[in-house]
Amino acid sequence: MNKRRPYVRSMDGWWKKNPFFVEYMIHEATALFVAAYAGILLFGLLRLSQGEAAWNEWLMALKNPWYIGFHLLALVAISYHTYTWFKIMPRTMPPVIVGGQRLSAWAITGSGLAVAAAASAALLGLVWGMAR
Amino acid sequence: METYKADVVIVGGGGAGLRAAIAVAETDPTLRIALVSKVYPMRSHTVAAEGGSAGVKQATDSLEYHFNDTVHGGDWLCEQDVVDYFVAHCTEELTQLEHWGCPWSRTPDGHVNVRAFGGMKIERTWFAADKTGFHMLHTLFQTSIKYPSIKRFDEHFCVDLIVEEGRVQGVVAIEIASGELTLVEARSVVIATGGAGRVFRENTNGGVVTGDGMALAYRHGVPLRDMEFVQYHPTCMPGTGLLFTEACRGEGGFLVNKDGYRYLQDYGLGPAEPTPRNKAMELGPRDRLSQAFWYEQQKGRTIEGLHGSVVHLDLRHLGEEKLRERLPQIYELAEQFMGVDPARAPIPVRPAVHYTMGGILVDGRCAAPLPGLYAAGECSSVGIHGANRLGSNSLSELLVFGKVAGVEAARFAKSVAPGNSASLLKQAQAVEQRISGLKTKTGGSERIATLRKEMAQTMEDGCGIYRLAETMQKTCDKLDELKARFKNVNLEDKSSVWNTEWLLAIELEYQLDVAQAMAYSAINRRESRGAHQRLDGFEARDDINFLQHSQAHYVAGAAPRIDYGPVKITKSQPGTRAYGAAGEKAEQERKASNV
Amino acid sequence: MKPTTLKRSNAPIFWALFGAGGMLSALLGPMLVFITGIAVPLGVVLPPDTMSYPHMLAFAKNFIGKGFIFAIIALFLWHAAHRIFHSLHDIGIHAGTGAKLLCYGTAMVGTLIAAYALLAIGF
Amino acid sequence: MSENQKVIEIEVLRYHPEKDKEPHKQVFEVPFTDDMSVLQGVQYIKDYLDGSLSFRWSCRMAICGSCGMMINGEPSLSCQTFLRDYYPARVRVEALSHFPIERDLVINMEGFIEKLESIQPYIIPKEPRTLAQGEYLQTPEQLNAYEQFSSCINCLLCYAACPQFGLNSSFIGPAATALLHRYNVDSRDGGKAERMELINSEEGVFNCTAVGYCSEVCPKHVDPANAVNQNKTNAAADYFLRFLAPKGGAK
Ligand SMILES: Cc1cc2nc3c(=O)[nH]c(=O)nc-3n(C[C@H](O)[C@H](O)[C@H](O)COP(=O)(O)OP(=O)(O)OC[C@H]3O[C@@H](n4cnc5c(N)ncnc54)[C@H](O)[C@@H]3O)c2cc1C
Ligand code: SF4
Ligand code: F3S
Ligand code: FES
Repeated sequence: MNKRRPYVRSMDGWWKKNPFFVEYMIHEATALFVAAYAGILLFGLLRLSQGEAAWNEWLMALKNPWYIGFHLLALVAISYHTYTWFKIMPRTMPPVIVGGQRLSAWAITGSGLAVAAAASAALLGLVWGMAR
Repeated sequence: METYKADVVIVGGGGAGLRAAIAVAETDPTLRIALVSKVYPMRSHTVAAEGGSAGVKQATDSLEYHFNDTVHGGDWLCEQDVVDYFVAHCTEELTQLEHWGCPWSRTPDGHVNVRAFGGMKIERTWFAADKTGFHMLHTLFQTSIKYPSIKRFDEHFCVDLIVEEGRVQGVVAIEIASGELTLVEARSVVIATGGAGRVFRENTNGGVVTGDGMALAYRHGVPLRDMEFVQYHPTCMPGTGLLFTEACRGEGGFLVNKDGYRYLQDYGLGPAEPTPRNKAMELGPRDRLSQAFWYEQQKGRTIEGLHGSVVHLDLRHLGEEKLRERLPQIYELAEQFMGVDPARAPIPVRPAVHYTMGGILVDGRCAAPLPGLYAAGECSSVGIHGANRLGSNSLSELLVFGKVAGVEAARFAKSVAPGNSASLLKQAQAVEQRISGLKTKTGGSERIATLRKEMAQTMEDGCGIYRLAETMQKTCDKLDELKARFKNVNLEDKSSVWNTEWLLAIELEYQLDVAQAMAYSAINRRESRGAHQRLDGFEARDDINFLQHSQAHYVAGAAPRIDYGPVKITKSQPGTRAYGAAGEKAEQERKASNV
Repeated sequence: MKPTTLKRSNAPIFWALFGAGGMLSALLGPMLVFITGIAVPLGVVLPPDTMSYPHMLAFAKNFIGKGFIFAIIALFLWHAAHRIFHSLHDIGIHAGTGAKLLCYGTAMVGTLIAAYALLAIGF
Repeated sequence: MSENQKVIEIEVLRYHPEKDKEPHKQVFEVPFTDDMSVLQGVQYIKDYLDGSLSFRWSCRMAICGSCGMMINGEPSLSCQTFLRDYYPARVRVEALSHFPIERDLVINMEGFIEKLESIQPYIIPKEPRTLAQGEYLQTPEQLNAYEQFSSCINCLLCYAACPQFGLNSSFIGPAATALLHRYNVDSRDGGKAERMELINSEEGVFNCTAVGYCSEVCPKHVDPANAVNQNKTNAAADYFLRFLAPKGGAK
């Protein structure tokens, strides 16, 4: 008679059990902000298609302190998303060889963040230029 | 009891066992192969080998050189015809492993690179960084998956051979996960269970290296040959015994005593030069280096550490970059286990038991005197290592003779009829009774751990680097006592699933048998040769009386019987074993007298 | 020794959208939020009429502008849908097909609405 | 034993299938020195305190891969984790997460072995070669491309770290993917197309949500997360391009 009885442990609450997983869940949760922000933009786009009055109503609504508060939070969350996105980047791409040496993870993350900063600056500049 | 019908069963999933299994599968794909191993094959101790595997590679090298290094290194106790076969097949086997995917380190133009090793005249050691054994084992294991005829019995612990009609016809093994026994019927059996280093206290070996297969064959009347020759490796971690590979010295590391002096030059290995010279100083053979340590210790020129005396392995002058590239594992070991950064501080080292030169007596085709039984790898004594093995010859041995054992076992299996299943099963059931009895019996009072520790200590005391009749006698007596006390052993664990205490008890019984063979062979060899060095009036080599292989025969309930067998000498007559400048001079003279 | 019943996964479609949205939101997300949600409503940094109706209408009529708006909204939605779907699975809500429909369905509907609105705005 | 011998508490998660319904904790007091590993601590328990404790180990030097355990909740090799780093606090030891417990600290790893067997972990030669032709040429750069992925010791710490494997044990997982990738990028190998089937499948790489903890805990710097995630790109390319180049991986 075979006496084996392997015990399978439950996965309940696994993400609370290790700081690494807590961090993972937090960066996954940034998606909620991305979704909500996309929803707001989508609504704005709809209002834009409905004419000037509708658009201006939407613009006014954005001044509501609740909206401002939300956007501040979203700014933090999505910035964190940016940081974690590039932090994982070295794990997701083929090794980059520069001058016979493998580029370090830190260098890849750093370049990613630098590109994001440059793109953001360009965007701001563009909007500023167009608005003037 | 479950029965599995195989044609060839291989006990041991290390380098030798896997190579044998593949050889059987390639010889005849219709043969059913059972590969029984007490650990998953990639856990086998071959995984720990660091430095490399020897095979003539460079144009300046020759088979004759490799032959001479091996025979001289073994202090002429080698079977020279077998050494001939060995050196002629190393390179082909290493190339085969390359074809199977082994990540050998390369030269810039893409060829396999070779490095220097102790006692080798020319660089001929193939290496995969300092994880050679690891890569060889994983390559063999993963390649073995390609062959559907190999049926693995992973984590199955072999407890006996089944011998009937004068030939071996199968094995009995415990499935560790359930504690159930299985009979594996077979027409031939290959034993490849590795060495027995763990009968000693401080050693470089893994927990699984307990001499099981040696004891199994021995109990069935197969002699264990040359068991007194146990190699001490000169550069090990104090306390744990973990190894710092010889490649550290091959790459140019120094051994220095407490005054920072390269003491090897005082022991006939000089002159001391800043860069490594083959077969000199730090690249002398292991027995000589370990002996030099002992003398330094006597002279009070070693350094006192937490775990006994040490000398320093100094790698600082090689620089961090080279160390990280060539010796990455060593770097991490030193950093993590000892808190030493080898690029900035010397590593404290001392000798520890490393390798068993002797083993199951087999001929040059790996056949034991018991028909149907073959052996390969460290558990066997095929005759290439003599009284002292050269570093990097063992890994090559696994390949060359693993293959021979597989081919021969396949041939034998096809030449005989299958056995009578009913009577084999009956024998297996008797084995089950005996083995389970060890677990279920009550009333004992001895702890396994205690017996094991006493055994390991007495082996170190009596069969160390230098030996005396008196201490060896004490060791023999102690082993007799331990065997008696073993009868009174008590297991706390009577259960079936993963009962490792039970397995430890069975292993201890194996170890005691093997230890006895070692100690009795040692006390009977009244000379000094290779790794067997005496200080009690037998300091010299004695070719008249002892140019012979010792053979230990099992005697139930008593001390082993020791007798001797001839040594096959073909082209190399026993000469002086000299290294360093003296070695070069001796070689010149040999050459001169030959022409 | 290969298993014989391997079924090709359709994940690459969702994964590619997730990745594209993730990259876009990592590169531009924070600045967009800052512009549309903070700078413009509060009237700081940027001119007050940055997002005035004429400005935005012109932008949304322009081909490049249309493409930009569509990419941002749709890819952000797909990125978020994919992550949220996986996180539901992660915390043990095995809603299976239901959750899948809800997450990716929302992204799909959002994408269609965005396309519709951009078409309605005209060229 | 000297007077000022330090003693550390080791809490072990015990489970005996023949006696226990479920695992329970047991605390042992173990005298220790600064150079003792957690493995040595557990061995001390077995030798002197409770002979029935079961665990796997062999090499003691972080190369055989048998001694993986959860140590204070982190997947670790017990032979290269040191008691001194926890003292004077108690150290918690448990069988590797996400695997069924056979007994005490021993997990069931048969599932992993099946995965290893399924990836065709051997050279499928691009250009077959006879022994007489000698070795394949492979430059150090070509060696470098796969060497890291060939250093996996099958310790399974990465599986114990990967929640996606915990949630779905049919996921091929980090180490097996790393080994698969090792052969795909070996200059001698031509079997990539065959192996991609597994990568592309429902058991394949898309179960991974790039948690990345697998690489964090890997004691051999294999970076299995890299192998998994690189292959998402490969699989996606295979998925979208199969119609363009039907001879590719898709069959
Ligand atoms: C630290 C270290 C470094 C070394 N470095 C080098 C080097 O650089 N070069 C070199 O040439 N040599 C080296 N050696 C020596 C060489 O590695 C070994 O001699 C060789 O690996 C032994 O291989 P094997 O196949 O005979 O046995 P192992 O690899 O030890 O395998 C034994 C197998 O037998 C199985 N087994 C044992 N008992 C049983 C049982 N009762 N039931 C079922 N299965 C059983 C085990 O599970 C295992 O699979 C080194 C040795 C050590 C310890
Ligand atoms: S990838 Fe790393 S952690 Fe995973 S099994 Fe291999 S060595 Fe262990
Ligand atoms: S932890 Fe698991 S989810 Fe992916 S990156 Fe590693 S396999
Ligand atoms: S005992 Fe081998 S890895 Fe720890």
